[in-house]
Amino acid sequence: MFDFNHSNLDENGNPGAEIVSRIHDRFGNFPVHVQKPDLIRLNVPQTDIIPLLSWLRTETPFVQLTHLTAIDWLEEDEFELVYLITAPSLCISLMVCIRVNREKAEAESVFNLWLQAETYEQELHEMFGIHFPGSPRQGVPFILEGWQDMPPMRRDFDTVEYCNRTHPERPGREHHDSRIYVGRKFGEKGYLK
Amino acid sequence: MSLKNVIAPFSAWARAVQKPFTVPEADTFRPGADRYRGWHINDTKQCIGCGTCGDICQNGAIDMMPVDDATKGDSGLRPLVDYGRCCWCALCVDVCPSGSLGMSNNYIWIDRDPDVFRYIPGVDKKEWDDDSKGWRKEEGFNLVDPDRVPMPMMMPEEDRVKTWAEVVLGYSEKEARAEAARCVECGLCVAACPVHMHIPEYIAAIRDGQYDVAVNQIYDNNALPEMCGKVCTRHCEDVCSIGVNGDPLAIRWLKRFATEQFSDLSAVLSHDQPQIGVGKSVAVIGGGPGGLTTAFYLAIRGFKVTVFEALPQVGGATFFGIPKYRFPLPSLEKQVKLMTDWGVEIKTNHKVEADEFKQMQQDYDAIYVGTGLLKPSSLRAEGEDLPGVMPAIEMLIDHHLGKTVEVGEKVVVVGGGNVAIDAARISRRLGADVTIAYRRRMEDMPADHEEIEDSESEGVHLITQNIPLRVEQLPEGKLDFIWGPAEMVSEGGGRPRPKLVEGVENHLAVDKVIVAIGQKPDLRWLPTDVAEKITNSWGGITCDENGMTAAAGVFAGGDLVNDTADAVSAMADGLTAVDGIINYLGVGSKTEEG
Amino acid sequence: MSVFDYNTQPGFDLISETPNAGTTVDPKEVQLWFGPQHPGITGNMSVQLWMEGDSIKRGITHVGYLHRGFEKLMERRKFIQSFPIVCRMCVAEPDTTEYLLASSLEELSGLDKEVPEKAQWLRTLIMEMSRLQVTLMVLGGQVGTMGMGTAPNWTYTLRDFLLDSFEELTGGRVYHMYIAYGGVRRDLTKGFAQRLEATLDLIEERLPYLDDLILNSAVFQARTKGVSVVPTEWADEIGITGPTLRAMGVASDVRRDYPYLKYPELDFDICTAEGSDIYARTKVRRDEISQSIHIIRQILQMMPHEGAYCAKLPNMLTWTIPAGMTYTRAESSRGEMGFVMVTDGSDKIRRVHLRGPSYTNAVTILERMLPGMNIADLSATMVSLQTCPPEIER
Amino acid sequence: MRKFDPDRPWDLTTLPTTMAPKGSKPHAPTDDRCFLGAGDVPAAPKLQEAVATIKNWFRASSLNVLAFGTGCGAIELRPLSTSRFDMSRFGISGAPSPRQANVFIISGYLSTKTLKRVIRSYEQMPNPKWVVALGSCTINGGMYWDSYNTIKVLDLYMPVDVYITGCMPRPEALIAGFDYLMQDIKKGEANGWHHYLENLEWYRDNQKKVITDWDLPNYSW
Repeated sequence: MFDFNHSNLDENGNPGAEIVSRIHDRFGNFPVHVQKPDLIRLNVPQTDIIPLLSWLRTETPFVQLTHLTAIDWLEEDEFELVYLITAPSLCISLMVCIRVNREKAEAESVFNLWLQAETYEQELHEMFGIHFPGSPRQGVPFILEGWQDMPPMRRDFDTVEYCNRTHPERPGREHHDSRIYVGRKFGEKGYLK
Repeated sequence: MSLKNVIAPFSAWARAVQKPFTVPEADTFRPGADRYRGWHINDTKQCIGCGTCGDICQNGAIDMMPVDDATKGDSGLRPLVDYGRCCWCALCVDVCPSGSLGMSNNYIWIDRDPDVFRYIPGVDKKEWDDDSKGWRKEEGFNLVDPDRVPMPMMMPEEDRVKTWAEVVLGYSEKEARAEAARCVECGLCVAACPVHMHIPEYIAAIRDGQYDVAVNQIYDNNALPEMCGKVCTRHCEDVCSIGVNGDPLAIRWLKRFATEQFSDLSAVLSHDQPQIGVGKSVAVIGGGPGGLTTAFYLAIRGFKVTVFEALPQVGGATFFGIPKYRFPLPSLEKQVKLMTDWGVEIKTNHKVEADEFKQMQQDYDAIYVGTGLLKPSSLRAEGEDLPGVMPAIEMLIDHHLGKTVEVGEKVVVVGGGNVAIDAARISRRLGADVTIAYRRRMEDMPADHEEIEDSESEGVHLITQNIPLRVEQLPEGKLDFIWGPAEMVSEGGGRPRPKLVEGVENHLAVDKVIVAIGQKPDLRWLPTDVAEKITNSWGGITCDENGMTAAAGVFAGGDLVNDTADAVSAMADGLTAVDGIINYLGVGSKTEEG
Repeated sequence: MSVFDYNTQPGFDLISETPNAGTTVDPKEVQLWFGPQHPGITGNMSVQLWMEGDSIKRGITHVGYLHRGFEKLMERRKFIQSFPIVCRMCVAEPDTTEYLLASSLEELSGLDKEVPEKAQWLRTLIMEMSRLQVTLMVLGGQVGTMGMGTAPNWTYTLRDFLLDSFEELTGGRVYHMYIAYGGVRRDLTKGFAQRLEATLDLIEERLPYLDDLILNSAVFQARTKGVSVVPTEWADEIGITGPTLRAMGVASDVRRDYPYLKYPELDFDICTAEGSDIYARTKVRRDEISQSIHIIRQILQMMPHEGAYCAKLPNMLTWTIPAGMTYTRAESSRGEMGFVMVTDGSDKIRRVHLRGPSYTNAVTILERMLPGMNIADLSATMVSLQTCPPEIER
Repeated sequence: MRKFDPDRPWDLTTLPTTMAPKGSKPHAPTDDRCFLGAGDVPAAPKLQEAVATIKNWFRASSLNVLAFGTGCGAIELRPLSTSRFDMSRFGISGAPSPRQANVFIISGYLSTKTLKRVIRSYEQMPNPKWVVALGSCTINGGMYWDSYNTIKVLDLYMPVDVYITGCMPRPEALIAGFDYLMQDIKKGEANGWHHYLENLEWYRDNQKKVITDWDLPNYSW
């Protein structure tokens, strides 16, 4: 475990710069964005994620997995997995992001590094359809029961359409949008289109 | 485990003899807190039916229901709240632009029928309607932005009178988008606009930076938007829902911004109208805003349209009536160019006389008359014929045709309309010391209030409640403008009228008296038989709902027909005539009506 | 016991919920559902147990009974429309999620620099009041699960007096919807400080009795000391925060470690205890009540009386926020709560994810503590871990 | 019970006429004795009426609320049952098991996963039994109207006797709601349970539409 002593701090007293340079030395120059002094975002190739997280977990103070979640970038046909790794002793978090293909959504499990990843990975499998081979609870229903549609947190899942199809609402309502109503009442017309 | 710990819990017995916490049964239904978010109440008189409450409601709990006739400034809709959806977040109350919506601190409503929990607050009477307590809108927390983005103006103010350049500089892109973002898209403005422009849509397009979309929306029913963007009387802003408790949206300036983005309009505009008018011809007499509107939208549909204009330049009152520091000539020419590009034929310096009109009735399938008001009203005071007393309209026309206008050193302008202000500001730029004399109070002035402020900032003096008594000749060509003060009296409940205070005479020595107290129609050029048929008691023209006069095939519009006497109303008449002519000629089909 | 001994449930296939081939089912084993309909369960969740006598052999938790899909719903609502919905993520403690939503979006939009001073104080006040009311509730719930009725009656009533203050300030008893973008929605009412002070005095006056009923009680001590010990090695491996971690003797608190709002200007202790059992966790909560009262009194003293309580907001119906991603955190009564917030330049949230302490507490920790536990202790353990199902499944 | 309107999709008139004809047993093994005042003991109508009145009065005076916090509203049940509002003095108390309960409080939204458990618990409760629905969510979906996992209209799936609106209803509103329910019970008008048995098939159809992995018995005795 290397030592984050005070000589390693940058001039603002923030150990962030030191951490980033260590990671860069070891894993190459990832894009880094310092969101705020205690939150650094790293965009990492998918292949580097396990070596990086293992190294963080075993040799640095970044020992806690605060959460693991996914973002669906439907337009880019990718999922972004966000691992928030925290160093409780330094009070700094790393937001490690990887992109995985949306069609073949699969990522390596970090269950062997952090135990509670099993639940996160179970949820991601259920809600996004991302598969984590080797994670113990893949495919075990977590939140949903008897779900037959596509994973609901995917962007292309239309919850309103699903709702209207499955859960009827109480009838008897009509809505008049003031904009359309006024236009109709006063004979608004168009002459170009 | 010590004995102490065994005994410890028994200390609670000390409470057995004290007053219990339990609420006495009689007080069970205590009132909610002073700002409790309970059932909705709505002051339906104050409510303008803008539907912003429904827009912000993330639960879809609010439906707008018609309860009253739609009028300008009130859609006639009132919110219906579905308590099968509401979450009592009170965002509807906090966003309400008119401040009519509130919440009572009543919180008990029980029923076995789930369908009763829908009601229109204020309309469906409830026992909590008059509750004084509960959640109300507060000044310190505003979900809409009440403050307009200030319009950059020529600075310093003293420089304005030294030049004919535009005083209003126009929004930058950032300012325009920020201003457009204030819109809540209620659509009340559409009702107030005489041509019913698609205001929320083009503002949304400006907000999103899609200026080509905005311009297409604007041109959809406004053929002279750049003029409107600069000088419109903007009835829309009077009814803007944001304006109820803040500055109304700068709808006019946004339109100006959008149209100014493109120097070549035909590159961004497109239309897909069926060419129903091929082979039909229409004459438009008078190239004012109404006539140009008729000509433009008929030409789009394939009609052969010719515009006859007596002056060397089309534009009518927007050309000669509006000073160039408000509406520069290139702006007008740009719009006229689009019209000629799209097929409108324009004949300037062509004054139509009675014989030609008779011939036109033979040659053209339809005629549109929009010659406006050109005969000035007289001062109706002794001395009105003196040489230094001149009508404002003649002065404006002369000025814009490039003739030299002598105003001297000191001028009084009589009147309170936009013409009076324009005459005053032009005189100011010609170097005169200008005073405006108006019969009523400042708030009664029909002129645009921004205009009044601008004229004051340019050093124009304003004397209100001023009744001209007579004008007398003084030596050295000067005039003595004699006026008496007026007091405002309310008679019969109408708006207060000025009443002369007898026995007081004030004198004002001036070089010129410019009279701007209105114009009258001048239809002497019409053939007498036609004129008799179509003119009405005040000398104007009466039209049916299609814009057609009593003479078949003769349509009319603009100041001759309506009494609002502004450009945008004339354009609305022009649009009416477009539909009227298409119907009259029987070329429109049912399908395209929708 | 290491948490990596996943085979705490030997010979059992979780997916098919059947024994693996080659293992035999103990004929004495009984399968038992604890919840969702059960007076001892915390909220609406369930634990599936395999019992032998009254001792638990193994078990798994089931959640999802309260799943409403907040993260999905917020993706299709404008920013201001997400504001009323977010407090429902955790029913008992709505203010933390409200603050997280406001602060994360303020950070991404740059509005955070304009939040007035007074709004910061009011936010701190309501956050601390919220922590206090939940802690009171959990303290009562803790003894309630052991069949002791007096203390819950008191703590719930004391909490109710606090709810009166919430109602006066925010207009709602449970869902406050108070911390809005740019500040808070309303100013303090006249005399609010005195009334809140009186409630605090009442709570303080009652605390010694509560101590006698709870921590000093021989019955309570016998039921809790050494029961449901969370091993200290789990802290990093699972990412434990909040009172569960502080009951291990670790002085960790988001309010101190990642200072936010006005907490750096306030004087407070981070309460810790030794033992990591139910008793220690209860003791931490008991001490936090005193600390919260202390903090609220300081806030009432130090808060400016004049000034705006909300920044000038743009039109909230068309508000757009530049693309960005951040994580904000706050200390709830259960531990670290955080929002991953992603925006994409539109007028809606692109993705939001709530990180709640119950997620690890009620699933990962609880499942690993079940083997060998007496069923009578299960309720008490769940309350002491402060499991909050609506926050797990959102 | 509420009146039925032919415009509603769930109107009784749209049901097959073979369903629950008068006097016959519904499909589920129901117990005739649970029907209020009908077919009990052969007695004079006036006596039957008097017995029913007495029974209803007793029933209204001892409401036992099932301990099942189905949604947010459950958080106001603890203040209601503890010393400040003390529901016991109004004749209301909690019941840990469905077998001992006769009032089911649906405290807000129901996810489909909970709905299944709710149906099971409801059917396990002995007759007569009543359902109190809290908040907007039970009426028309509330703020979760567009959520894929919550139902919107509770009375499609189970009968509701009293709606208490508010989000969430305060303890005082709950007391008022219980009072309303008691009055209805005394008048013999709170017959949702009766309706449920009579129209079990229709309710089952609706339930099966949202509960995709249906594995409940015909009736959860």
